[in-house]
Amino acid sequence: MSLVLLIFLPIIAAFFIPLLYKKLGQIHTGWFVLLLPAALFIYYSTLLPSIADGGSRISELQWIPSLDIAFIAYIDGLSLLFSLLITGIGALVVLYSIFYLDKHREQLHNFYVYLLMFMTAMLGVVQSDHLISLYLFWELTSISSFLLIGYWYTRDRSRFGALKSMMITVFGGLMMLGGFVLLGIMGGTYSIRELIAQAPELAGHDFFVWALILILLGAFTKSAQFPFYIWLPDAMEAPTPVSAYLHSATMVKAGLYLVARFTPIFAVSSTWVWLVTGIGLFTMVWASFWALKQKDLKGILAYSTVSQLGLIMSLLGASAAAFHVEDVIGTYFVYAGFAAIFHLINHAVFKGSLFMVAGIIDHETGTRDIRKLGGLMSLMPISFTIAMIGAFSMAGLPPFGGFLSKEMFLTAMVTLTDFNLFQFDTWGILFPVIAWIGSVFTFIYSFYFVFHTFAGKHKPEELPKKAHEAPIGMLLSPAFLAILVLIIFIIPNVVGDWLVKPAVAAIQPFIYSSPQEVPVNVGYWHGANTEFFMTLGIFAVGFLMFWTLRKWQKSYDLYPDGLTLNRLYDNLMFLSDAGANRFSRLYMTGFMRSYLVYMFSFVVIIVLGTFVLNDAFAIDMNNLAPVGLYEIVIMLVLVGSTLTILFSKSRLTAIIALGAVGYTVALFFVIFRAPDLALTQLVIETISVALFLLAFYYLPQISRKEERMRFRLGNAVIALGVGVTMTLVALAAHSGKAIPSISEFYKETVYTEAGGGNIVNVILVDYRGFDTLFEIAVLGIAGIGIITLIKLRLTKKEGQHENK
Amino acid sequence: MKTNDVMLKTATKVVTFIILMFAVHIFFAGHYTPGGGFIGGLLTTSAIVLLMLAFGIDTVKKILPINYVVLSAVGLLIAIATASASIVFDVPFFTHAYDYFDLPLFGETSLHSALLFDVGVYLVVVGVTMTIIQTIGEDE
Amino acid sequence: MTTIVNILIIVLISTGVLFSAVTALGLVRLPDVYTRTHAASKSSTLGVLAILFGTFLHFWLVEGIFNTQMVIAIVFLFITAPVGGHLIGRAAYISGIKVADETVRDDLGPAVKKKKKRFASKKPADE
Amino acid sequence: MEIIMSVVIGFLFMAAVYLMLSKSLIRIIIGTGLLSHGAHLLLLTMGGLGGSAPPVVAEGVAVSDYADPLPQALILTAIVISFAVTSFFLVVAYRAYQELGTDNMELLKGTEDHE
Amino acid sequence: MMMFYWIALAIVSLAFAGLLFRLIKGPTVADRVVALDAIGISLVSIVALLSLISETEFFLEIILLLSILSFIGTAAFAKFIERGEIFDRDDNR
Amino acid sequence: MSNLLLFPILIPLIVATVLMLFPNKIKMQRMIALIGTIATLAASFFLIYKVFNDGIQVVTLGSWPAPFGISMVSDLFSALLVATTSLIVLFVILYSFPTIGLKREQSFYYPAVLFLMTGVNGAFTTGDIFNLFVFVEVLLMASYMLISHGGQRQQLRESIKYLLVNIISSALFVASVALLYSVTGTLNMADLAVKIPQIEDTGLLTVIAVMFLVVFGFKAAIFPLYFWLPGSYHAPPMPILALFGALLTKVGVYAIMRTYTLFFTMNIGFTHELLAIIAILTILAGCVGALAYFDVKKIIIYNIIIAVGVILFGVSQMNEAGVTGSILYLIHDMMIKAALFFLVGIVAVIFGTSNLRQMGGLMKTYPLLGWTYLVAAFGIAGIPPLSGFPGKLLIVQGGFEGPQFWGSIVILATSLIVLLSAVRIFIYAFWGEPVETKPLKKSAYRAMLIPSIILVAITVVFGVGAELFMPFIMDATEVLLNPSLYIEAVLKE
Repeated sequence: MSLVLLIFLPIIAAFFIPLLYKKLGQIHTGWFVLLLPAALFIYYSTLLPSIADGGSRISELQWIPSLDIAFIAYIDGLSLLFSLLITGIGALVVLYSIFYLDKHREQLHNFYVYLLMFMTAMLGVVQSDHLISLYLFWELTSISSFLLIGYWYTRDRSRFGALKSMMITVFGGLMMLGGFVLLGIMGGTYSIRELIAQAPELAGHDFFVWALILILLGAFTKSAQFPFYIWLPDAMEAPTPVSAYLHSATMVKAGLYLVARFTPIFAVSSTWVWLVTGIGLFTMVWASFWALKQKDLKGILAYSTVSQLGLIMSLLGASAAAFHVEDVIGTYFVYAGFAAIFHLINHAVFKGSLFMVAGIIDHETGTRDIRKLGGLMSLMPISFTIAMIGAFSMAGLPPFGGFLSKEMFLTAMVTLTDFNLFQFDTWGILFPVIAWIGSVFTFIYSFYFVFHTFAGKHKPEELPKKAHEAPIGMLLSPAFLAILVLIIFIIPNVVGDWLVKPAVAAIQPFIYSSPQEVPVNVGYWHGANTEFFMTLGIFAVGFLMFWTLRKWQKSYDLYPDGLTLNRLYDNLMFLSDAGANRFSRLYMTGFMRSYLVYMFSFVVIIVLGTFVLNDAFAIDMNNLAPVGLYEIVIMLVLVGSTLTILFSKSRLTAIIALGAVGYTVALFFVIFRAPDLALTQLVIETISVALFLLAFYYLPQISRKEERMRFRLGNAVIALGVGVTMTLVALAAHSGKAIPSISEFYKETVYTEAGGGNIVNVILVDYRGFDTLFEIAVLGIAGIGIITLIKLRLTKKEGQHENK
Repeated sequence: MKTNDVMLKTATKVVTFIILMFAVHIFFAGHYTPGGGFIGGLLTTSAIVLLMLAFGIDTVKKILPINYVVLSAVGLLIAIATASASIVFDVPFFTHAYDYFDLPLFGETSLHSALLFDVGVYLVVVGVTMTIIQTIGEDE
Repeated sequence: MTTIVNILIIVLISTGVLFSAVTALGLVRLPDVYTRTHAASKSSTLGVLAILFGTFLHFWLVEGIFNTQMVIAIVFLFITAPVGGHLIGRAAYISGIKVADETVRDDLGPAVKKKKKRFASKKPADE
Repeated sequence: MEIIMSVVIGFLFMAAVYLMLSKSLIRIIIGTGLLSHGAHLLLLTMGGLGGSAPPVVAEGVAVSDYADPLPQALILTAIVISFAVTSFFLVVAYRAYQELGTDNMELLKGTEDHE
Repeated sequence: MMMFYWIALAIVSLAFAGLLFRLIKGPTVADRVVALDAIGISLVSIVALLSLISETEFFLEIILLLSILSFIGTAAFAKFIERGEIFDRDDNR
Repeated sequence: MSNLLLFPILIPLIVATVLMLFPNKIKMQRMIALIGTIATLAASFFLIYKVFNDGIQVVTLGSWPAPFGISMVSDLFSALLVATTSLIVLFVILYSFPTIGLKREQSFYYPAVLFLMTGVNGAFTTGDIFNLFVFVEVLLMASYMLISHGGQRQQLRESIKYLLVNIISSALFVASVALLYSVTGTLNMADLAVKIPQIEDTGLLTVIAVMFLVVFGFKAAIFPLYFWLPGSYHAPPMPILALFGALLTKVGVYAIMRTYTLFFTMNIGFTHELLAIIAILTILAGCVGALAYFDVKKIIIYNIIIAVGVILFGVSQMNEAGVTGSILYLIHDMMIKAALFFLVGIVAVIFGTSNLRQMGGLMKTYPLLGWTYLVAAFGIAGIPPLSGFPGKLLIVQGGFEGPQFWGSIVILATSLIVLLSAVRIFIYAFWGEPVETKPLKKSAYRAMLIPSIILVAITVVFGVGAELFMPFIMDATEVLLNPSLYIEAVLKE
């Protein structure tokens, strides 16, 4: 079975959803949808044994072979892990949504179509070996996320959040595309595997750092790293199943996946290590700090997600640093990669369950505002248990899965300083410190989430609904995940061998050639080392601060609103419409003269500039036709009549003077031996003058009093510029005659081959008769155009766009 | 106010005739001496304009009940048809044919398909310029 | 033969040029539009006819080209030039351009006034 | 002669641009007329002004003596086209004056939001 | 002989300039039209002299054309001055 | 069949002329116009087939040898554009039936559209620089007529500006042709390509090249010559706007692409860098406008300007990726712009306004319209696998490979703004609280929607099935990058 087709399976299935919804409306559509991720999950599970042995699967579907663009599905340890997460959690989320979303009130078909679209997108991202198809799926995740966040599109917040998330993630995606293209140019291929194979050569390329930064921008925006995380809290406007799925377990992990996938290519660069580790850690501490300001349950979870993503990101950075360490096996360094993946799994599991609980609370009490909640422990005991398991795992407490990965995280951060790499010996000390602070806050917000909701005093009067435990169906999925948290703690090495190690081997191929070589064995006790005391410190300080939370939580309000990144985004958006509008109005005045001023100035500047820069000036005094006195006189007449136009105040005078100019031009034609032109010019000039008179009978006299001196002076300067430019160019062009004209041919053949005597006329009707044909077409159009103008006068109402 | 231009009207009668003769002459002469369809057409127009000047637009319309749009369309079609004849013979578009004939009375004369094309040009020019002048003249 | 012809041409063209110069002088110097019309239509017509005739003779007798168009042009100008002058003069008068102060007689004035009055009184009936 | 003509052409372009920058619509249209005169003369000048005979086949004229016929044919085409355009422009201006009651370009701005 | 044509041309051109002065100066529209009429006619002379000088008969068409146009132009202007419109219409006026 | 390549020009010309004969018979007008357009489309497809199989088609009119007669040249680039044009005109005509209004239909509307098509197809096909001018005038004259068609106040006001700008550019066009003729003594493009390299002093030619850039730039609406466009395009009714938006600026773009690849290649370091800078500025200027206005028409109109910049940037790089990308993007943009204007036109009819702030909630009542619009919006932003993507990808690649690295980054970043502007319409018009709408007859709605959907579907096929078109596009690129093919085809005797 082709793996590529499997990727597309959900989106193909999505086409049938509206049909099912219509035909079998009495059954919740979710039940049909559920089959798909479940089946996929089972299928991908069957691949586990071979992948865990270090095998891989590949399948290819051509898209645009001419441009070397194809869909290549490549499954190795990393891809498979993500695929399992996507389909597994996807199945649970669909199950949850069946009870969460009412089949009568909601437009379920839309919801499931988006969800399936997203599933395809996500599978595509993690399985694509081809950069371009990776980008394709990447954008598809942004789009489906946009649609899902905007699912309740009549709400302002939903639309705002949808747009915000799309803007930021698509921006990252576009930058990432730039990076991909650069990689493609450098390596001559878009295949990730082939790029990894030639990673050492790439490092020397000029574009290398550019590609690195651009790709990281993609990863950071998607994974909500500082300073791009701001879209994630607003994305919580989506229905909760979506938040659980997209904004905690899968989509935001796409950025992590990307960093992990590209580690083999970019690990060479210290920039990569610094950026990924640094931004990751900073994000972790920053978001965990701000999580405590949140009042919305999902808001807290959103910030916690950001923080956890930062944690994993920093671990990935550290695992890239391993590239620079000799004999890495045997050092603690190997923990970084393992911890990253391990924590990623843990996070997906516990955060999924927490979101679902948050959704249950919302569903059953009608609010997510933590200030109104409290004391639900006795009313919703099962939910409480699930929430507690998830939160403790997040806080890093034993006996939950999170504890294990958290420990390894601290180990990795502490050991980073052991190596003399990239000045880690001087600045590196910051890493464990920041990590520690972040962990303390993580501890606090985990408790904050659980205990401020379930413990304390119950305030039924503030709740829109009477609180009670959720139906069993809705509890099914979170309970399953909570149990999984426990299981992971019990059998960490099984998880490690089957899931984590293959993935680690894919991230660090420069160390391991097969998953079995990953020398990590997860233990519960490492002895009383630095990490141990750090953990104890976290618990102690964290508990103390949580106890006093109500006292110092208010101090968050002191932080000025104007300095937040959210405000920055709002300002940017404001700038993009109102600001752009104001800016645009500065020059889009609607006044033709200003436009002409810009245009003519541009023409003068650019043509004269080119003229000067390319040294094009020339005057050739040879080959000139003789100057007769007579020509001078006519020229003076021409100039005189033109000046008359310029200074006349009467419109009739101006028209007559224009006629005079036309006639002198005709006289020039006579002098320069162009009888046909002279004839035509004369008649046309006469008719034009007549038309001027006809059309302008009703027009008022030219009044010039409103044209101020400055106005006129400005015009004169520009006009002079155009005149000078034309003169200079004409002089140079005349002097630059380099090649004899083709018109010799006409002179020689006109009588013998074209059977005519008047060369101009023969050119017009024969040699270049095609011109003439369309020239009379122009005349014809002008004719019908003028008739239409005069005869067809629609009122405003008739001009509306519809036939009555 | 209405004035009657006896002088103008009388002169016009003679002059229009002269102009039309001249127009026809210049049209036919075009291939060998200055002139051609354009100028011929424009001169014809001026003759008609002169008539309008002298006798008023409605009178002229009665004398020459021509739909000028149709006239220009016909002219355009003639021009296209002349040029397109070559498509039938599968030679490049616009290939003209001509030959010298010994006609009685005229002596050696060349018959040229370009002349037919020029007829098209002539008609279009007359049609369009008259369309323009008439529609504007008729309007308010 | 050629000499005689040339002399004839010179005489004709000289006359024409002279008249043209007079026309210009008249147009520049004369006081009002009516007198200027006078100069323009009479002398310039004569001037141009002479020049054209000279040119015609040159082409006919010296170069051997009998150009009918020249003949037609001469006839044409002969007919139209005075009509043009007349039209302008009349138009100027009717549109109300004042005659020069030196003018002693104005016969057309009362007639025009009368006609205008009639027109003005008739106008409302039309609408 | 070509040098002088170049100057004249520049002058025509200058006058045309000056007129087109003014506010009165009729001056603008006149400006476009001057502009096309300038362009046509430029075309003529660029063909060379040297020919001593019009490009009409005549006995006893050497081929090199004919003025360059090609620019003349091009100008003829251009003249007719600019005539068509100018007359259309005139009518548009005429109608615009009828509908909008002004020929002042400043009053013909139109708001950017469009009514 | 050529010399003579040139001199003649010079004088006519001078006259032409004089007419132009009137065209520019005005003061009334009618003055300008008179000047224009005269200019048209002196243009005819100029073209005639020019074709004598350049010894081709191909400009002779222009002479007739110019006379035609100058007549039509004059007539049109005259009507314009007189009535403010060029073509008479049977109805409403 | 040596004259085959003229059919897409002659058929609409003849049909338009015939339609001039009986303006009042609407049924006949519609039918003949439709048949004529379909015939043109068929001819242009056949032309592509012929060019693809037999190489560049050339006919030098009047059986004269090449530089002396006018050569019409159909390589794949021009044949593809001709076909796209014919396709768009077909859809515009279909879309016009329910929207344009009976009075307009009686006033030479269809002839004008067909004349416009004649001009555009001719401009794409001609191999002679002055003939290009003539065809440009044909299409301009038709566009003058269409922009003022109906004579409403705004139309008249904007027509004046439109006319003025184009008259200026036409005069400059003639002037530039004059200068070029003076230097090279020829007008035939292939001949120019032969003669220009023979001239040692490139300074003057560079100036002329820049002048041509300005001339075509007026038409293509490059920075800072685009000012006339937003106002003018806002005035006419939607089908005309779609026609303009899809075709007119593209003629300028085509002309720049043709001249700058075929013969103005003597000083690439200067001219093409200038072109790249201008292209980027054009994109930025377009972006400001696209964001600045809450008017559905305006937003799409400014997107035209952005697209022009993107295409020209690709050409300025003069490498295979860049030029291929430009061709792809050009064709994509023509179709997607027409489609977007159609869709936006329906929205405007439903709400009775084009002001975005007075819209909302259309998703509930017109879901199909909403989805179609969204697909088109993503298409314009270059989201894969829709039609804008392959072109944009290649242009970006071309930029990275070429001298203007930063340009590609700008193009990528501005894609976001394009997306924002297009999605903004979706969010405001289709999402949000429903507002009151104008009653719209179901049949009329369907008559408007169906052509729009089909056109959007075609763009989707163009993107997803890009491989189907790639052989043609590659061939087109090859001719552009390798002018000797073009020259040999034209001057083969």
